[in-house]
Amino acid sequence: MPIDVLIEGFLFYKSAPQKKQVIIKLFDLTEEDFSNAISALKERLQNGATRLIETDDELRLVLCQEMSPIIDEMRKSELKSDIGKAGAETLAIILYRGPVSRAEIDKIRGVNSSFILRNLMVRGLIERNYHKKNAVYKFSATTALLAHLGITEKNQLPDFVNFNNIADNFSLEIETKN
Amino acid sequence: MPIDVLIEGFLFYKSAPQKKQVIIKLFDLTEEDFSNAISALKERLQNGATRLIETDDELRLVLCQEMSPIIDEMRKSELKSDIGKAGAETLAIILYRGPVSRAEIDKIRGVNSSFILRNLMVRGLIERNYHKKNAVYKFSATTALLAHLGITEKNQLPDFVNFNNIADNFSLEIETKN
Amino acid sequence: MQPLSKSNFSIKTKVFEGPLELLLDLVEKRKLLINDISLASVTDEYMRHVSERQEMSLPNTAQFIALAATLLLVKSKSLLPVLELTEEEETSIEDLEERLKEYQKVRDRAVMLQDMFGKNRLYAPKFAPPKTAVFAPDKNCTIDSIQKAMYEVLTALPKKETPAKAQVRAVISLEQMMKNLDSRIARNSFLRFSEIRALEPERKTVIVGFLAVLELFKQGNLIITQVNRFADIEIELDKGRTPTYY
Repeated sequence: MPIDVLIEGFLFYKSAPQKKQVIIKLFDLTEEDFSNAISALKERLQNGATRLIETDDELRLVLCQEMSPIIDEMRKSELKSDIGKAGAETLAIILYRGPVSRAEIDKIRGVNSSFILRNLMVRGLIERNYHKKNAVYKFSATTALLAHLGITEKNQLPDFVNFNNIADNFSLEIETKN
Repeated sequence: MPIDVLIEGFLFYKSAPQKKQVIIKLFDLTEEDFSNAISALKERLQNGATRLIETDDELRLVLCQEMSPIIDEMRKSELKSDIGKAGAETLAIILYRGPVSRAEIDKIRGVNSSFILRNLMVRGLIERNYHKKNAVYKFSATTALLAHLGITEKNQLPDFVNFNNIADNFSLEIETKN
Repeated sequence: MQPLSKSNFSIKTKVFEGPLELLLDLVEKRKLLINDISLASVTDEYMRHVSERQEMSLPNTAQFIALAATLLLVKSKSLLPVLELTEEEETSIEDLEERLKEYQKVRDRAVMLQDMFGKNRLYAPKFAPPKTAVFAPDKNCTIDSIQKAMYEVLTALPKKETPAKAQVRAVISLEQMMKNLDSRIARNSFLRFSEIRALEPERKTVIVGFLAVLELFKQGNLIITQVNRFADIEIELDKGRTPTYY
């Protein structure tokens, strides 16, 4: 595979700035191969929607300038739009059961929640923290959300014990079934 | 800006599957402009590291297949995924005959599929949509399913065209009977 | 039939999730095409599997039994070509063949999919959480809506399945019927089919009864007389031989 494609793919996958030295080592490149590939990539991307940003020590794939006004507009309307029924359900599970892993949210809802979780994170309603013990990310409500709801702890939520009992029983059942 | 660049930029920004209908509305496109842009985009991306996955109603930007071993290597700690026999059968029906209702899936497999369907939804491989016309829920493949199979469109499945020709008679029979 | 212990069963027999899977396995094991002849030839073995399932109360037994009824129709037709089937029965046989062919195609595709799955993944970009999230609640972010949403989630949880026990008991196995018949004939040494019929309210059980008679006849345990078509069938024990089972 051409080196410029390799680098583009790596940056696309990571969707965050990457150190040049990391890339050079990862793909075992000479300085020359690397800088040729960077030029080729910049050149090729001109026809598309993404551009390569190069700093002294980093590379990053970003959207082209011309898209900025459109994206700004979109971001605004996204934040104004409703989180919807799926969003409300996911938020409820995180409030009542948080910190809770995506796997458990998915099991309770019966569908995959990854994109909804992202949306709730972008809106500052939930946050995720890495739990070393189980090596998973767990989601919980942000303090801003709790303040907005007017509670300080999750057990102040209505039907807190009852709802959690039902969910616990279900998790147990699923566990034994699998 | 060319429509294919606009769509690419939108998908890159969203970094998640997007409904075709949403894109058409957002950029105020005719069906024809849209499908031309999709073809142009697929064509242009061939030289780079990304590909466009297209399901019946969604689009998503992903990495090309050639990058797969490299990313596999980077994520090697993660478990290899398996779908099991029942899962594979259910996916086969949904991929080759979808969108299909649960009743149709049950009839073809000869067993109740609700447990396995829930499982596949939790994994994000299939999704359930309400079809107003027949007043039933139907299951269809997600971009994640195609991505896991290493294909960008359903018709890249082995024997895809052939299967559907024969299956048509069968589906008629089910419908007249129910 | 040999009594099978549980451990024996799991070693010797594949565990089949559904009836079509079992039926297809039986047909393919004999390298046969799917048609009425092959279906008739695997009926006995199919019935044996089903009665084992019943004894072990495995899941989906009701579905296995439902299909057994159609298979028994296929078998009776092959044993007794003059047997007239209703239009509904004919359709159910054709339907079974169609379904089995369709299932075969699906199963073959499934094997391919299982092989492809996860091998050459097209990776989506990793998710990078926003560094600076704006706080943007909507109308769903109130205690009331949250409580309501949680309530809806919990009421939509799948319910525990209760297997349909009654349906499972409804159809008696061929083997059981043969035993019953044999002891009744041994007691009376003469029986009319109409008598068997009168004792069995279920249509499916009548079919099983009829097949049991044919099966015992084939094994040479019975003498059967039918004076003319549609007349009652007279069944006598063949005293010349000792009854034997397979």
